[in-house]
Amino acid sequence: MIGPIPAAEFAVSFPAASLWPQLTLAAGLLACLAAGMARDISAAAVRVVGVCALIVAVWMLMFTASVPGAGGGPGLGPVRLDSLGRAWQVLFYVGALPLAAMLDEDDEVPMALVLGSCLGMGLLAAAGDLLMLFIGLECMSLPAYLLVARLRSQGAPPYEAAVKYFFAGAVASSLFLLGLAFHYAASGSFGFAAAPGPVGQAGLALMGAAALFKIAAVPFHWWLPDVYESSSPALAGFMSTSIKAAAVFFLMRLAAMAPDSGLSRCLPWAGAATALYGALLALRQQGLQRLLAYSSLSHAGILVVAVGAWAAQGCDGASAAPIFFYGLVYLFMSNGAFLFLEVSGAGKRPDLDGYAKLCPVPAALFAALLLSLAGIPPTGGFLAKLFVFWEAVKAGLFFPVAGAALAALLGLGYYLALIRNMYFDEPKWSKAEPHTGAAMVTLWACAVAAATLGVVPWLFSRFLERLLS
Amino acid sequence: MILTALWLLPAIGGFACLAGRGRASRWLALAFSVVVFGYSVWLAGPYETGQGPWGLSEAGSAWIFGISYNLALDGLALSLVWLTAFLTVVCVIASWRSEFSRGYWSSFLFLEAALMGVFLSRDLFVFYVFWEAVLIPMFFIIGIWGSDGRRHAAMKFFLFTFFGSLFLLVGLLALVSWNHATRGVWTWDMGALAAPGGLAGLLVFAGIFVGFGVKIPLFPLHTWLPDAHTEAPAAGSVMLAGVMLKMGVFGFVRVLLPMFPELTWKLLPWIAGLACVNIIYGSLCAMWQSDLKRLIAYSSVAHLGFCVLGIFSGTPAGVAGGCLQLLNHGLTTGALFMMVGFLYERSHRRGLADFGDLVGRAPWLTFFFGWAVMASVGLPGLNGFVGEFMSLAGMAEALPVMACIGAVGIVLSVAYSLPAYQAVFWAASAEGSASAKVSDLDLREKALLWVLCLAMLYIGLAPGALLGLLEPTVATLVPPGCMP
Amino acid sequence: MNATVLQVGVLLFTLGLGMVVLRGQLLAMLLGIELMVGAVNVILTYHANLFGDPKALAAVVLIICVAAAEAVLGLCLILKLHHGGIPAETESLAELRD
Amino acid sequence: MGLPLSAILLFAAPVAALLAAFFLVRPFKPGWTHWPILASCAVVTAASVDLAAKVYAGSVFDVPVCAWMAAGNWMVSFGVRLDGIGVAVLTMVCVVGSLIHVYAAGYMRSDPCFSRFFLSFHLFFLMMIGMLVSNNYVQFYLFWEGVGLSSYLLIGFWTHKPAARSAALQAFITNRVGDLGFLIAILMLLGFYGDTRFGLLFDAMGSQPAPLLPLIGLMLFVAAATKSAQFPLYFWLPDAMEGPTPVSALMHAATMVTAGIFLLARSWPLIAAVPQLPTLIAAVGGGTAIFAGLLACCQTDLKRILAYSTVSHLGLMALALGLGRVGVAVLHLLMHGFFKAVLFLCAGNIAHGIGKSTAHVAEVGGLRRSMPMTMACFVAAALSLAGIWPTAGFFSKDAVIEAGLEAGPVWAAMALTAAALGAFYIVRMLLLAFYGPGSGQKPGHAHEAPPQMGAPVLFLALGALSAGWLAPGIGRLLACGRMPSEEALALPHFSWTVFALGTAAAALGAVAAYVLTVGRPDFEWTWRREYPRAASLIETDLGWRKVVAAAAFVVRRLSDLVGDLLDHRCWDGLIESLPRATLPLGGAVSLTSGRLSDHLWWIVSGAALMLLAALI
Repeated sequence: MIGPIPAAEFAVSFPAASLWPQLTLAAGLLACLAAGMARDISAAAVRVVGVCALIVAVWMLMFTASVPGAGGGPGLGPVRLDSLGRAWQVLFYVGALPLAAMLDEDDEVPMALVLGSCLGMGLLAAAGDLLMLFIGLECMSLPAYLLVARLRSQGAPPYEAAVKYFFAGAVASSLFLLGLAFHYAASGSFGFAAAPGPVGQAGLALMGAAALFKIAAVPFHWWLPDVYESSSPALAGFMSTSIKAAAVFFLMRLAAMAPDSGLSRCLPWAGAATALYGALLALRQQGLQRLLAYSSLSHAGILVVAVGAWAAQGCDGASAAPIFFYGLVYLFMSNGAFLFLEVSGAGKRPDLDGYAKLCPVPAALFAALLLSLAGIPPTGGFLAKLFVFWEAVKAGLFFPVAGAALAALLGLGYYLALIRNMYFDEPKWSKAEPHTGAAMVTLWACAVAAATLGVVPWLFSRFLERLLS
Repeated sequence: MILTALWLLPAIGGFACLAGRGRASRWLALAFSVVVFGYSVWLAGPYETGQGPWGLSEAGSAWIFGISYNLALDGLALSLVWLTAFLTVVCVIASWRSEFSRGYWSSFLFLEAALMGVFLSRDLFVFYVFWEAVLIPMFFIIGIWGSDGRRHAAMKFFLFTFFGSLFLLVGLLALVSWNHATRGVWTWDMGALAAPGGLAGLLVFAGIFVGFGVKIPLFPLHTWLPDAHTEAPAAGSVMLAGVMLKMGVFGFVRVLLPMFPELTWKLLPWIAGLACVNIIYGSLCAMWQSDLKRLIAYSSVAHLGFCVLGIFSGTPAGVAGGCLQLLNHGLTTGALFMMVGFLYERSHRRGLADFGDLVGRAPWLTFFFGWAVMASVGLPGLNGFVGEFMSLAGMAEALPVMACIGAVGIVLSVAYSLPAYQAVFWAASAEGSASAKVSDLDLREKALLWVLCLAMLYIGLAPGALLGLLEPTVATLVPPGCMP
Repeated sequence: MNATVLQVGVLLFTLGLGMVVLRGQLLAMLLGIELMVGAVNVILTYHANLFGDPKALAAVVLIICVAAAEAVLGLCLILKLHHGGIPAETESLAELRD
Repeated sequence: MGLPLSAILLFAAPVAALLAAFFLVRPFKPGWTHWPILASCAVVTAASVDLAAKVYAGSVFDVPVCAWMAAGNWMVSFGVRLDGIGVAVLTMVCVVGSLIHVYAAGYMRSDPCFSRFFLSFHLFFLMMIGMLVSNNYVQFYLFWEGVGLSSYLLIGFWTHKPAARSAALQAFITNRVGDLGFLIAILMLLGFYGDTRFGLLFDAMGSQPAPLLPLIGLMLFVAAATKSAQFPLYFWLPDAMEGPTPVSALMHAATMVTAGIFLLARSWPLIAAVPQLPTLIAAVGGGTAIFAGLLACCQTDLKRILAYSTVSHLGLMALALGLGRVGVAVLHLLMHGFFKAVLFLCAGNIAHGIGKSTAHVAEVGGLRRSMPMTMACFVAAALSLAGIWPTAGFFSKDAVIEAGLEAGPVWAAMALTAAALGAFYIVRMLLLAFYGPGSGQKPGHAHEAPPQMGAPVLFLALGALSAGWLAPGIGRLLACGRMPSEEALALPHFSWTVFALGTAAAALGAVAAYVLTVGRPDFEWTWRREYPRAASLIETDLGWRKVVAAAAFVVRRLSDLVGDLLDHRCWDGLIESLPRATLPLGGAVSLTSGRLSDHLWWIVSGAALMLLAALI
């Protein structure tokens, strides 16, 4: 890997230098819309534009050191670029890559929506104050509602999930606004400083509720299964990785405002409850996408516990690494799993019966992903869970950790069941459709990354340090 | 690098087998397993020249949280490495005839790689990763190529063992964090960790004990064993009983005993009692079984009770006997399961009532099965007796009462194995029985069984070589005169 | 004085929330959301004058703009439902469940 | 001093013969399997005689051969010990064994599994020899169990016979119970002294006795009682008659069953050190002698009569040993070996003659004309068993009676009643087999045994007659080893009172037998119908077999209880039900009802919850 390009030589010194990734995405978005003007544009061209935009954004992130004075410096206004933001942005954009690579709609709108959503996440990451945070959040969510309406899996009732998602999102954002108002009423500014007095606390709590809604913690989780079940698998993969990572980042920003506030204290409990709820429900599901939805709910719970542990330890930079590592590993696992559903076209659990005999390679990749999701040691999933539990144990959150560990054990129940169906049963039908090149390549990438992250972690540790430094 | 090669080679072999077609991967598997066996035997050379308690050690790169990839080899580890390599070769040859897909052969090589990792690792984290990695290949071996009840057995095996190793993980985490709290240094190295005293120490001890106990299996945690053994294919049962049950006891010897010396001495009556229960309970359950494989599975529960009895006795004879019994049980039960596999291969049945007067039809099978039964019953002159006698002699020095209760096991072992032997080989065959389909052993099977049976006789009459190998391990665990 | 404004704002907000939660028709719920955003703007504008800080007013404008976007999106979904022949009722949108 | 060549040959010859027979002869010429084995028998007998001469000349050997098991400072080794008792019994075993090997070559010629029989037969021979010359308890235990294994293989030789299979299993399991006692004794000895070599152990025990010595002594007696078929655990021996006759003759009459007495003789210093133990042994021995003698009188099968007679004579040996006269016990062991082997081989000839494996009393009768030579040998052995003057049996039985007289009137009465019962059942058997009319079976049918089977019987019969004159020599031979003290090994001198008493008892028994078989010929077949209760009592060995059957039933019920109910249903069921229980749990917990408005309620309640958490 070539060393970082010295910021001075590359980044033009005008203040927006740090916003290059977001700008690239915006340019990509505009290029997409412009391409739409021309009458007969091919899906491949749109795809190339989208993927290039994302890759260039990631490349820029990796190689522009964080600009000095990133902490809400003068003239930068609402923009603040710390290493945490830059690291998580990598997650957002890499999470969108599979969906961008898989889109083959005839018009350019879905690609534009995806880029718009990524732009929103970029803004969220670069937000210097609560207002910018809100704008990023909305800019991310609105395209998502439309994407859910547009990219539907076969047999899903039209628009039902999109309507549910829209109204829930709208109520949640209005809750956030109310919290913002209270925060402003108490502190007089939109900055990330904690607002004094009960009104400020209430404001923070409401904003926290909005964040927990976006992650789908237990009381606010009901929309997630319906949306993931009715959206196309690639979109579900995008939402379960990028949007969930953005929501986690959003929660981290809020928790960092007041590390020992009521919100941070209830986070571990909400997380453990979500993990257990997700695991228990997933055991019962017959539909594969709904099962993976509840499994992503369970993983979201563990992420919330991780944020809770981070907050309990005073939100210092070093202990943010496990959350990031979990997000990174989960990104590969979840995207890979949903991609397999896209590739295999399996809907219910019986569709998987004997799949290994029909197409051994995707089955093997899916098995590796499932083992990683379940957290079996040689895979990355185990290492991620271990670090998160480690931090939680250090922070003294014993019962939430026990709940999350129990959820991991229950998780075995449904992950192994899928492997069992694939490998131990006889195939009911003999058709094995051909697999498109792009899908298989991404599936291979996700599976190999998820499996090897556990075995060769020191390869990634240099990458982690550089990012989190 | 020489120790890493020990587990890396089979892993590469596993991937290679995946690449080859059905027949080619069978030959690849044989080649790799023989090479690994040769390599492990060659290792004895450098092992002799090594000094200090560890014959061979290899320090790898350190990583975060004090985890460092250290490997080491002492007497017990070397003997278990030999057993693993030898049994893998035996399994590949034993399942040569039946048409298995390439996944079968690669699973065995992956299993061997993971087992080598467990026996070699000096770092608790690396030990735990390999400890869990063993589950995956065995899960597929039982699940895909097992007999009719395989789906349930594979799931039960995985969930049960994973549940046990969650306890182990929590115990290890607590141990390492306690060490960091008191001594300020992050380390997962087995040698460097010290055990907490008082209640915390007891809780950590209990967690690790349960984690290893599931694998042995100790009494309350054993119900996964009969299903897994019955449904696994013949070679799978050989590896399961031959080596995987030893991981638990190896864990005791490598992790628990060095770290909790005074606690093991205080809890000795309880653990010895549990081992005796293991022996008697396993034998009584074996008496009731009507399926040959379940019977041998429960007999493994009884035999490993002797190992635990020996190892926790805290006397040189007991510990050496316990370690030796690990190897003996591997050979004896491996041979028994292989022969039941041959029977199942020919008749697809393994009930006691399904066969009859095989003396006439398969005299060689009767001869070898009788030999293996006598070894498992602990007939002096064969390997079973040496391990059991030394374990009981060791325990007699520590707790004579427990030794006497344990010794009852030798009567019970006859009570369940000989009637079964007679029902299958001597008794008259009922009309619906499958003994008509049973043909005698062919040259390949006879050669395998001759090697195993002569090994049993050799260890039975001249265990000196192996006991010499185990000497350093025993010396570290039981420094002369340490037993209060 | 600012306590009463907060109370008025919260009252308006809960009214909006009630409309969204209780009413069955989607259009009414959309109106409820607009009401809630309106309540927030009331609070913000008052406190902007209280602290004499123009940034809050800019925030209000921004919030109105975002709310408009939401409204457009909501109407678009409702129209799509109408074209699809599905009544814009919450009862009709209940196929997806465990 | 080094190991004599003949001691090495003792082991080398049988092992070489077994390997040669198994790998070389059996695959090509199964019929010739016995030739290498007979050669090894000859070599071994010669070696044992040579060793006897050496020991008689006064050189006792106790030589460690090699280390067996070693860990830290704990060690167990192989070794050879040749002293008076060992060599004497070794010689008897070799002589009787070799002759029975020759007999077996003829008897088993027609059997399809001829080679398997001879391999197992010679394996027993090797194990017996190994046991007699081992110099420590662990090695003794190794060969002790080897003998048990070969008896299992040989009793169950005819695997198609269900009775043989169950007898073999019963024999092995009962012997294993005895071995449990032996193992516990060894563990205690090893635990306390760290070494079990006889020489060193008994010296060390002299200085500081082990705390658990009574337990060790008792456990040794349990082991001996099982192997030598004393009262509580004797029932396996009569059933062991299911095996071929050479097996019954060699193992269950002459050699194997005496292993228990040999063990007690070998560990006499330990037994004597335990206060009440010798009297217990004597009591059990005497009781068994009378009990078995009584049962032998009522048996209907020829070989079972002899089996119970063996149990009775083992009781006599135990009685003598219990009374402190180890020499007398060993002498009787040697003599009994000869005449009991002859009796069994004659019974074998009779059964072989009428073409069956064993003969029921009803099927034989009036054979004196068709089998004169067998009758002659039978009469010689019968006289020896009854203890009539010139025969070998007289000297050893008189010695036992004399030991009884010395010890006290009760013991003397026991010995004399046993002698009388002995005379009764042997004369009854003689008359029924050779003189009785035989129920409806033509006398001419039975033919004399072929010479290969006849010759060994003849030699053994000569031995049974003349061995008595060797008694003084044997006495001196026994005294050569340093082990039991001098006076324990001394043999009594000839005394007229003992002669009179013994011969009177024998005469009484013989007359009673004559009256009941010839005087009232129908009594044999009618008394069972007249006294049905007594008949059923005799049938179940005075009810003891019911007790044993009950014990076996209890163990099987226990295994059912533990295996089926406790393990399979309760514990396994509980663990299997846990994962199944989580499925409905998921349903109960599910919050999503599908309708949007319910969901929105959840958002409101969630927000309220958050506010609550923040404000309190």
